[in-house]
Amino acid sequence: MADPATSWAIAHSWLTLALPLAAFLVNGLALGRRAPRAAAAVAVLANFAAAVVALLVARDYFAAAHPAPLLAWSFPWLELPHFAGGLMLGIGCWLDPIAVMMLVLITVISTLVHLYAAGYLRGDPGFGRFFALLPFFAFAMTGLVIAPDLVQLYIFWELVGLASYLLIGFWYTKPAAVEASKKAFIITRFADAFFLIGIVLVATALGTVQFAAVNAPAAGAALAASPVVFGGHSCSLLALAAVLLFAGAWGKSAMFPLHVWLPDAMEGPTPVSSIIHSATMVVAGVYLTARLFPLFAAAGSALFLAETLGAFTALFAAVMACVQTDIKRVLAYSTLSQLGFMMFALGVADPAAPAGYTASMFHVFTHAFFKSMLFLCAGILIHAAHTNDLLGMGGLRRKLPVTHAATLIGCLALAGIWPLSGFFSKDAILASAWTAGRPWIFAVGLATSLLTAFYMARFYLLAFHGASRAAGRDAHAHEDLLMALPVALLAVPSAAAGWFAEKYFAQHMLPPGLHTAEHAAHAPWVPWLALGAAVAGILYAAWRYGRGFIPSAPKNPAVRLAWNRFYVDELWQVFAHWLMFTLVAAPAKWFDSVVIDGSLDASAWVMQKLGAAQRAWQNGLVQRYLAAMLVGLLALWLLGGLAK
Amino acid sequence: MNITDVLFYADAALILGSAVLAVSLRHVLHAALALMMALFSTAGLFLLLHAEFAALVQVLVYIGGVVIFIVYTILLTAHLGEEVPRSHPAKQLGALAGALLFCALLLAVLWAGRAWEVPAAHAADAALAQAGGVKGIGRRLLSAAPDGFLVPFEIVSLLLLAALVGAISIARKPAGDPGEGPK
Amino acid sequence: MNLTACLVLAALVFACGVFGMLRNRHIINILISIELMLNAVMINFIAFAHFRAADPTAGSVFVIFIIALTSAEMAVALAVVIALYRQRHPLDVERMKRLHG
Amino acid sequence: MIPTTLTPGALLLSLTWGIPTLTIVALALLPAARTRLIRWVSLGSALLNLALVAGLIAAWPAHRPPLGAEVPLAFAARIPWFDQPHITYFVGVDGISLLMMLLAALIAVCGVLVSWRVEARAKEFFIYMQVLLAGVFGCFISFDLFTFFLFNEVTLIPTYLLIGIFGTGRKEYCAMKLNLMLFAGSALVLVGLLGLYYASGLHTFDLYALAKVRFPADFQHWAFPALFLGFGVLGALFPFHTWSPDGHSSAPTAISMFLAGVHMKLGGYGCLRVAMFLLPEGAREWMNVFLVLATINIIYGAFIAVKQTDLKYINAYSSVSHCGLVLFGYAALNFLGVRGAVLQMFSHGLLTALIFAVIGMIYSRTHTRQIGELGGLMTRLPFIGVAFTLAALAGLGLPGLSGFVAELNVFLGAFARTPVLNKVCTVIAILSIVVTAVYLLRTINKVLHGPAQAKDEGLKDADLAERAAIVILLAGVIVMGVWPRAVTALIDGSIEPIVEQLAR
Repeated sequence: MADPATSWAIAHSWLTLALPLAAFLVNGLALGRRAPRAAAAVAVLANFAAAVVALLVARDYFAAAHPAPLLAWSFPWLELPHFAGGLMLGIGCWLDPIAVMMLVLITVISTLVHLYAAGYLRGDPGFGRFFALLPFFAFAMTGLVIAPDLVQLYIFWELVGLASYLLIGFWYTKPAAVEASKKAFIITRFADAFFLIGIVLVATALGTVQFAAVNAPAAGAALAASPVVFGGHSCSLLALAAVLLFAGAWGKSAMFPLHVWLPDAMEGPTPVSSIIHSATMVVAGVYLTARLFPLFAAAGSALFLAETLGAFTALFAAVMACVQTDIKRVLAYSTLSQLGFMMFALGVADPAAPAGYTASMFHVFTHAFFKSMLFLCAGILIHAAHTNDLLGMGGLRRKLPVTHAATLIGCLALAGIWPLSGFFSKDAILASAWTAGRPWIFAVGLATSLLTAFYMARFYLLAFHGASRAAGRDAHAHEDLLMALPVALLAVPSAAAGWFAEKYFAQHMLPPGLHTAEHAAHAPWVPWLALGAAVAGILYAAWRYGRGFIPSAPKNPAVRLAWNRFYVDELWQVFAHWLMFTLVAAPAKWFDSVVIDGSLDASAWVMQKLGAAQRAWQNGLVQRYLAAMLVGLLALWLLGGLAK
Repeated sequence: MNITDVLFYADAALILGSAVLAVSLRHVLHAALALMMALFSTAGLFLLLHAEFAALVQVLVYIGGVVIFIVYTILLTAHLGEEVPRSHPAKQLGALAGALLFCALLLAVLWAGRAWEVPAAHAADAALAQAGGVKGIGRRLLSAAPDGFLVPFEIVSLLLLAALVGAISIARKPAGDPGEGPK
Repeated sequence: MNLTACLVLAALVFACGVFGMLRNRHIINILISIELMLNAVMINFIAFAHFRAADPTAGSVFVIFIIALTSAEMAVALAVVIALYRQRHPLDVERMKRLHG
Repeated sequence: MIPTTLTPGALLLSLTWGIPTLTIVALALLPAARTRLIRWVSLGSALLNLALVAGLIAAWPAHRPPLGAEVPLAFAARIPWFDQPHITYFVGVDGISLLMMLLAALIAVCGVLVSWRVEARAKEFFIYMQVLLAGVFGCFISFDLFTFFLFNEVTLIPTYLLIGIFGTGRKEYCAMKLNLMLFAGSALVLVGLLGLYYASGLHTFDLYALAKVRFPADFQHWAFPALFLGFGVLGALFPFHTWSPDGHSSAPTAISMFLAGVHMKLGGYGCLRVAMFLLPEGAREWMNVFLVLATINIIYGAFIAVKQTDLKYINAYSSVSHCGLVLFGYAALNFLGVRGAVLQMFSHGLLTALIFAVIGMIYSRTHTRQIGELGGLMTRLPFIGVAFTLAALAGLGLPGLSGFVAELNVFLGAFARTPVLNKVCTVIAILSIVVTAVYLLRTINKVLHGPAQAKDEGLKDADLAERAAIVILLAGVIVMGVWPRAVTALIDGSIEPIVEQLAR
């Protein structure tokens, strides 16, 4: 037990950043192409070392009775003289409970996923490249969670976006993957532009971007005191800034209607989906909301958005997850739905009674384990059945025993069955919604729980039970050690993280500025109700997809609507394409080539014609020149005469 | 009207007449001969005005050199102008009108400046004769004094040299020239 | 014989030159007209020198210069004529338009 | 007191344009058939110049004048040239010009490297290139407005020849268009310069002598737009930008790199050095107009790039958009805005040179620049593909690469200004990064990604010279992105006097 101030690990926490970066550089520049297997080894070892450092950091940090935020290290990156009295931007490491928690999550899951990928991508021509890019993601994500200020957060925010782009498009010869990567990047970029505006706004108004200062009550008051008047309407700068900052989270955590990129992102390799698009990166939006929680709470506007969007997305995505047949898409919609849970939990929290906040962080924690594990299992299933389609699997529980067990744990955890981890975190979220006095949000959450249990059970039953529908493709199904080991290791926290960490989260994962939590009386019936809903969902799924299930195309129009993802993608496509290409770009190009260039060419044309007209005088006929000279002389004479 | 006047008017008539011929004869050789005539009579005029050296140069250089050169050129280019068609009548009329107007302009200027026709202090004819003489001119031409013409003289000699070289290089037959005459 | 008579004579000869330049198409005719115009100028010089100048020598000097320059000009001009002829150009100024702008 | 003789420092500065000039003489004496030797001489000269500029930068901290010096230049010398009109050969450098010279020297080296395969009329090609270089370096060291203008004009002549002779597509039209528009801009500048010469009452072109003059408001009222627009044409200010897409697209690769990367920056440099520095009142008066124009530049260039299908046109319109950011930064009239603009000049210079280089490499291999005809090149040309991707990412302002640093400064500077117009324009400018992402990713995806095409079988990836060029430019982009203080330390001290002057 070490004191955080003197801890070796905390002083050297830059290693969590430097090691993956070094792996990225070494693999990207040297090993990736020439020695892919060495590259994989380097990447795994670097991540493992980073995970060890992160765990040591966590040990030392949580050793204190009330872990206080601390700046572990920082070095200057860019100073901004004459801006709000001179501002220094740096790259630093700001440790507070949620940052340390995320640090551990990222490094541990990243190590396991790296290990898994070494098996999953064996023989892929891009094997070496993958082990350059994935450490790059780990590096960027680490930088994001330890950011002490908004600008560093934004820097790494964009870098994880880049990593996501590059990894979704990992198989860049596959058009669908390329499209998906572009879509993901542009949609998040769209949200990030507003995020950047928000950062600029806050930096200009407050003269600082440090979270500690931005979250201070004085900052909120200063922002609230300056109204923005625009065209007769006025709103507080605080509300505006909060919404703009929240926009970043909106895109990154794929809240409705910006959620469309996440299911498509499943085009990337499964390990990527596992770490980036379920466990860590998509949680960055939730993390940002939690980071700025005091500011958002003071503003109200952003938390209201978080609450409504979160609840809606949770339900909306759960509905879609119920009818998807692509194994990874089911999980993707499930991720969306769970992100909605985390988001609305933050939305219902308030600084005095931060139950929602702690519940949300708790869910981030548990969800990361079981969801990344589920994705890894999905990867094994895909390898085994050579298809992504759940309807083409079935009966795999004998062939893939470890996977089967892990998936069962994961599904039950996600469904919220006691005593698995999901039960505790989901229960905490539902309870917080109820105690915060949001019955409708609570009802939505409950309904989502029911649906969650249903689709996870469906997932499990379709994949592992019944007769094999793989038509012999799964003849060689087996579990690779490199792939089974991480799954097995992840199954432990998926099962146990709940009861193990519940108390600690509720008491210590508090919003900045709060040291002790006074928990309102926990409604004792909430866990029972949640459990009941989950069991009901599972039972319905068992009845529907149990023995004797025969897949058939959905006929029910409501199901078809959900199956077609409520046509949001198509709407986006039409709207964005129409707006950008038809409404703006095409007229702009027309204007440029016709009006601007046209007027230039027209002026050139006029000059040419003038020149041609003058050419008659420059025709090389000397006698005309002479005559012209004479005429000029005579004219001068006449003029002189007239002047007299 | 003394004998000088008579001689002057006769000479003037000769100059004018041959000038008109020189510009109106279509045949180039004839025109050149008329020009020669005009220059000759001008040399006579110079004699009347006591510029004997100028007259001499006129005859020797101008007529003996330049006009003969013109004639040579005419003969060299062989076709003696037949192939050049007559100008359009309108152009001829225009040229006449232009020339007349220009003449009117010159005369009007003369008229406007008639004030110079005040009797000047005439230098003695002897002095004039000496001034037009070779000796005076030679002194002036080669004098480095402020009113001397040494520098212009040297420049002119340079110019002549340059013209000589230029004329030779321009008129020189290019290597491999297939032949002569217009197409 | 007085200055005005000489000047009028020169003006008339000059006008002849102008007429010739405007009217004729043959390039040598035009050169001849130029000679006439220069001749008129020389008459002016000598006349002024005779009747007016305090420095009568200068008139002759200028005439000599003019003649010298004229010879130079003629040498070059006639060389051009010969070169044109060599290259099968017509000696008609109305057909000499190669230099038009 | 500034020496009036050619001090060693001033001699070194003069060598920056002296080396290209001497190279011209050397190349002129070489037989045209010896293209190998010609290339090596050009490369040697470019490397020598780079070493010289690097040396000057290294010497800058020791030689920089103290803060508040009347003439904040190092190695300055003011050698009389003409008495009437009063013209001096006034040379010197500060951080900004050093940065620009570094940019020019880097791109010069890369330009020679990517032109390694130029065989047809190589001698002329490299001679014109050196003329261009001499003009650009002369510009960046001149602090007498006359010689500044003179060197600026020197750059236009080889530009015309290089595009007209060595270009592709509608090269004559484009060369003529580029030159006519730039000459028109120069004419405006000349009017402004003569106005400064006489209105100052000093009858001098000396920049720092003029800076002490408070020009009357009505003079500033017309002279500022003349100068700013005049230089703005070269900086591709809307609506006088159309020469740049046409000109840069039809130029040969190295020249596109140099024109878009360095030459265009002369416009932005002139706007700052001359127009804003000498006429601060005019700047304040007119800035709203130019702010709006620059905003249009940014968003408009980006949207048009979305619709283009020729790689070079995409990058050229992207340049219009990014150069708009330079003028946009100026319009903030404060330290961060100006610094962001200078950073953006450097960053964009490297980036656009890099992208043009990559496009040139793709074109020389596939013989097309239409994105519809390209695809899957990442498989065939991985090195070029990665370079292209990185350049595009830097172009869309990804943190860690140079573009972001410049954009952050510009946005913060512009937003810090109080008027609502500034804030609205900044918001629009920030939103343009989405459009930038759209066209850059669209390009990357169409050209590099997707299944490899059979017709591209057997294409060779970048050779050594091309790799060297790419690595040099990329190194600049990455260093500036990761360690921006290396660049800001150079320029900050030199921006201070300009901003002080702006507030006067």
